[in-house]
Amino acid sequence: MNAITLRLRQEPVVALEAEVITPDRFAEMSHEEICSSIVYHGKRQLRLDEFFDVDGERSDQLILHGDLHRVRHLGRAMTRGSLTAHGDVGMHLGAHMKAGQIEVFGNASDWVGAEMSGGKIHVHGHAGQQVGAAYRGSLAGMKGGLIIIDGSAGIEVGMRMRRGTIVIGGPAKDFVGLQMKGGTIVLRDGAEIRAGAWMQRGTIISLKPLDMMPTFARSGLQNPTFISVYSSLLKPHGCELPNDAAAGGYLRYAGDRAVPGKGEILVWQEHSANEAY
Amino acid sequence: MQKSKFLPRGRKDRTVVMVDIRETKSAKAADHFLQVRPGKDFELLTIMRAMIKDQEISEAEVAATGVSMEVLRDLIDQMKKAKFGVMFFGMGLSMTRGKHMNAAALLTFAAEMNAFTKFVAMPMRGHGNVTGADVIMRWQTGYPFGISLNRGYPRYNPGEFSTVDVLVRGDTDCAFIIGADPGATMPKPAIDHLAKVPTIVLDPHVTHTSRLSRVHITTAPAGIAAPGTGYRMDEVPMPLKPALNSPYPSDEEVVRRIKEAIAEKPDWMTNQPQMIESQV
Amino acid sequence: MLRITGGTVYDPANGIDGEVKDLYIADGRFSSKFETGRTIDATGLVIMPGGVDVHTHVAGGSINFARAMTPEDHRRTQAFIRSKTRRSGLGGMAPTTFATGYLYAGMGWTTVNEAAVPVLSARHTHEELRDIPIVDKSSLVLMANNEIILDLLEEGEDERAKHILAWHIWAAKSYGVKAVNPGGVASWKYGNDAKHLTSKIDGYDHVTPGTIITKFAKMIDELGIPHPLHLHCNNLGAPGNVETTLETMRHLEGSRAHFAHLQYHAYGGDDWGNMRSEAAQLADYFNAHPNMTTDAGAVLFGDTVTITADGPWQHLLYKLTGRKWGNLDVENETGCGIVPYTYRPSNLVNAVQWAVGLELLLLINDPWRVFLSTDHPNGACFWRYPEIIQLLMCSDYRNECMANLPPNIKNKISLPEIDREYTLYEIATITSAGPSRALGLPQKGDLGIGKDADLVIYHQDHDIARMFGHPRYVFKGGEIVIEEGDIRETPDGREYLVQPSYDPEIDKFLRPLFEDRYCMSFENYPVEMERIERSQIQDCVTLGGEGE
Amino acid sequence: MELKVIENATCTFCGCVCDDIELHADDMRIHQAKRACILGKSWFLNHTAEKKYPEALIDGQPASLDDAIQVAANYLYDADMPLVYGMSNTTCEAQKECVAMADLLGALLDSHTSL
Repeated sequence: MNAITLRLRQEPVVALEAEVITPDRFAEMSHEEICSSIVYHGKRQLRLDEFFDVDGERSDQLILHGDLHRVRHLGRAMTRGSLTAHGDVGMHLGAHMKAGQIEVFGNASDWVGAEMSGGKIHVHGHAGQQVGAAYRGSLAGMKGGLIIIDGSAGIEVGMRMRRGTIVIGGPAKDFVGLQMKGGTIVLRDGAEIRAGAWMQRGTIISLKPLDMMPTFARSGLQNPTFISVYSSLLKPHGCELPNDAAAGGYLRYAGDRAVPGKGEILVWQEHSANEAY
Repeated sequence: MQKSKFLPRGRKDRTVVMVDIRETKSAKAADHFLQVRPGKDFELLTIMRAMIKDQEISEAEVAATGVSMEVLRDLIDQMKKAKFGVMFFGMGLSMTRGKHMNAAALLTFAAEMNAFTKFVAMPMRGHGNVTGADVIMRWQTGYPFGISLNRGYPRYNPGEFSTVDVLVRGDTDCAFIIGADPGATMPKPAIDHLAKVPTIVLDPHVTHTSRLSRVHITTAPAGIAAPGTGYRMDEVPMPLKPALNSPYPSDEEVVRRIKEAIAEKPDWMTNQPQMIESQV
Repeated sequence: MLRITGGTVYDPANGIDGEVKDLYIADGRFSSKFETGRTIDATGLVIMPGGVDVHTHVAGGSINFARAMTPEDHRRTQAFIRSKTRRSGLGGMAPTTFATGYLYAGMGWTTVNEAAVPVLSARHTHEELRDIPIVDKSSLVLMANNEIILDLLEEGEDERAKHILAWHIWAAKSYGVKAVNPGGVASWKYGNDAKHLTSKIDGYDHVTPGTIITKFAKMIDELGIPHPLHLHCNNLGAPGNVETTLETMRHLEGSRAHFAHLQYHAYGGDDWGNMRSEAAQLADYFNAHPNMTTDAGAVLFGDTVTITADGPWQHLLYKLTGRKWGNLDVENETGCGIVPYTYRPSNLVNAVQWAVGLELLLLINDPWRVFLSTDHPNGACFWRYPEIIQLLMCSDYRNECMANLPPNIKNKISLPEIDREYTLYEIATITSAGPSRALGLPQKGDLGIGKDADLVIYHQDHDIARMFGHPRYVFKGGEIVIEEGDIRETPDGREYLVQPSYDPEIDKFLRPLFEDRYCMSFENYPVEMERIERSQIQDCVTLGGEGE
Repeated sequence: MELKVIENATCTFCGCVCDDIELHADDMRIHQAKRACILGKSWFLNHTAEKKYPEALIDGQPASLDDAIQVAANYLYDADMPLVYGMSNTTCEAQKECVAMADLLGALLDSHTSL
């Protein structure tokens, strides 16, 4: 099965809502059906080929090219196949996704993988706010799957997430794991303030020191065995967690006591830096 | 101040605690003043949530908010003893770092205080009738603000459809501004975008925004020369009683006429179903 | 003019039970003559008067707060797309005003009664009611926790209290009086409740819930308000509360009363573990006392949002569910709590609640005194009424649903022993003719000459829920508003008000009390008549032997 | 000029919306706003019934109201993603028209609350 290629020809002036661009939909569509499928440029319904040159048909492998930063809802609720974007993408990438793979060679905007329940999203650049989060009012964010952001991320990473894993390569902003209920967030380059605020359960692992909320209780340095399990799971995705007791350990914080919650935040601490604590 | 059988001495029977980053005139009118360190509202409120659940917090952590443990314990005791507590909060809370989460911290704390006594919370809304806008949008669209109607039905996502974000990203190509002067208050990239696209302003004055707009229409000031309704911040609607007759038309009349002029043009949304079962 | 021919008509107000009969409509009313105009062939179709909802929450501060609290539901629900002549809207647990009109009319309901309006938010409620298209509307004002009136009752100033009550009904441009957890909501202002008719109310030495209830019923009867005291009893939702409810009923002998959402007041047992249905006991008493009407407040399994002026109950529900909780206080008058909730068949308490609603509808033998309601949105959303009709009409379907209940529900409910099935005639009674009569709206729920031409035409269908969910036609005021699922017209509905008489001098007495307590001007408090669009004042009534 | 007195007038400067203000006004301006706070006083006293501004401006030039309404309608209709914003210092009646217009337009709709 050859992949379908979409090249952005006409840049949208305002947001282009293109939830139709998913492997599930295009897998059953002829070339003409893909070209004539409806996208929303602001308030106007237009044909997809007013913006994209389309090559191929009936495939669940999609490849997109161009500056797609105004193109929203790519891969929405997808359950199969793959979507690869060469260029920046707009909001809601892979939101409600259930299975399949998304890879972005560029930056992504807000709500990457929001409320997703399965599958994998890998953004090689930076991501905006609310990665893997719950939409406003929803009780649960991400419920499964894996999100890897190589670059930085905005506020509220994993807000109200229940299961699944998020790895942020660069620095994250405020409120990582806000009201988190489960799952794991790995911060390879730390975060700004209020990480883990109001968390009930779940785990945040930070490889850099964190500015902790006052409502977390610290216990001693540990090297939990599940770290090595996690590390081997994440290794194929290019992420390893230090777990050499000779080199250091994880400071464990429990909270958030305001809830009161049973979440944990593990902050990697090399032995040489230990005196600081 | 209102007296009642429960508070027969009016103000004397009420206790006002002011929490602010600096001692303002309002602080002087209060019975107690708590000075919180700037940017520590969220932490302070979260600590208080933990304390009313008898969770241990270290004195040093509390002190980092600018309020001592002793003062905080005393405040919580007083709050628990109150018969009916109200937490008022303003933009100092909701528009500093943390924004809606600072407000959420206060609302959650107020809810949790009901385990001990009656407590409610209320935003101190500025800007005249912004509460009316909120209330009306809720009953007509289901959402209070940050709404998109581009698909023919209301959708809500602050951050995506909220004005500053929309303007900064350049996601609109025509702005209609009424009863507000974003040209004076918004960040520069937002103002630049307003100047770039056709902007239409309705205002009793020629405002900053009017000066960068394509169309300005002068309207009668609400409540002074235009009649109607305005909502108090506790969502009680009040009749407006204009004292002056304006030479200008009311906002209501002008918006209606623009709406009617648009309605005369052909509809671009055709072949739409009456209803859809699942939304985007 | 319009003629509807050949339909099978169910018109309980005129004793017509499934007769094939032609109907004529002129100027929005049923007429005896037809000269020229459109003819609609209804051969093989079922005709009933348009539905009347005696108890729902569709407009005002509390439902609007519920809308703000549930964006996650708005996102997943059905969306009405705007057309050039019709506004957009969202359905779901707390529908927008426009969608409320579309959804009610869409299943053949043409009149709704908003059951809980504080005077302070009456102006707001009327603005929302105006934005509910198609259906006619009325609203009830919340009074039984009003500080000024309770103070007068405390002092034994009953006559003055009655004038003040009448003043407030007119100030709110209301249609009648709702009493919610009398005394309990007042106590809730200080975090307490009043669970029994003899409970102490914070700030009062003599007045108890019992005195409030009896005196309010009497005042309303004396004022001749067409709809009797509309009562939400104390101790809602609690195991064992049937005692409170029966005691309340005994207090009301000799007065008219409408018991709202009786399902929530019919429980035995003494904790959540042994809670059981006492619907049979309640129905027995009710059947023997014709002074009362009730609406079921039935529960259906699924998601909803609960809203009630019963603040203490809502705080308990929030603690039980650990979900969102909203709480409003309305100065001097009342308050409101809001909690999203999911009724689950696997939950024993919910299963009992589900059964109790149906048991009451099936065990109360006079369909003119028990009406279909879910206390929208508390028990379920109003747009699910067709499901309840199916449960009432098909005992097989009921048994099928009961199979999903937890096994330990045995001996806690009596539903399995009931084999009654509603007829179409009885359905027309509990959904239209009965509630119209209870509301004192004789022009509604009646296909007789001169009455409002609000009617619904259904396909005959063995799938009852589908039949009632998808009418062939809905007429409002003689106009086709729904045709085979399509919204044809969205006319503005009327609003019904009452204007009870009171001593005009009562202003002078009330003003200083008001100015002491309230933070708004006395002059600005009453809703101006010109704000009510298409208002219609219903006359007060004289009750046999009890009127002044 | 004769002064008229408005009792229990409502001040919409801030969210408190006090409704016990006594206004003394002639045809042109409000001279007194009794019981109003310092913010309310300046709110009432700074507005006049004078015709200080042209009824409308198009591209900065004075224009007629009719033309301005038509030009505004054209811009909004032609836009792919119009925005309706503000609605603070105006009446509920105008707000309802704004929401209705946004509904018709398929616009973004937002108030000060989102700030």
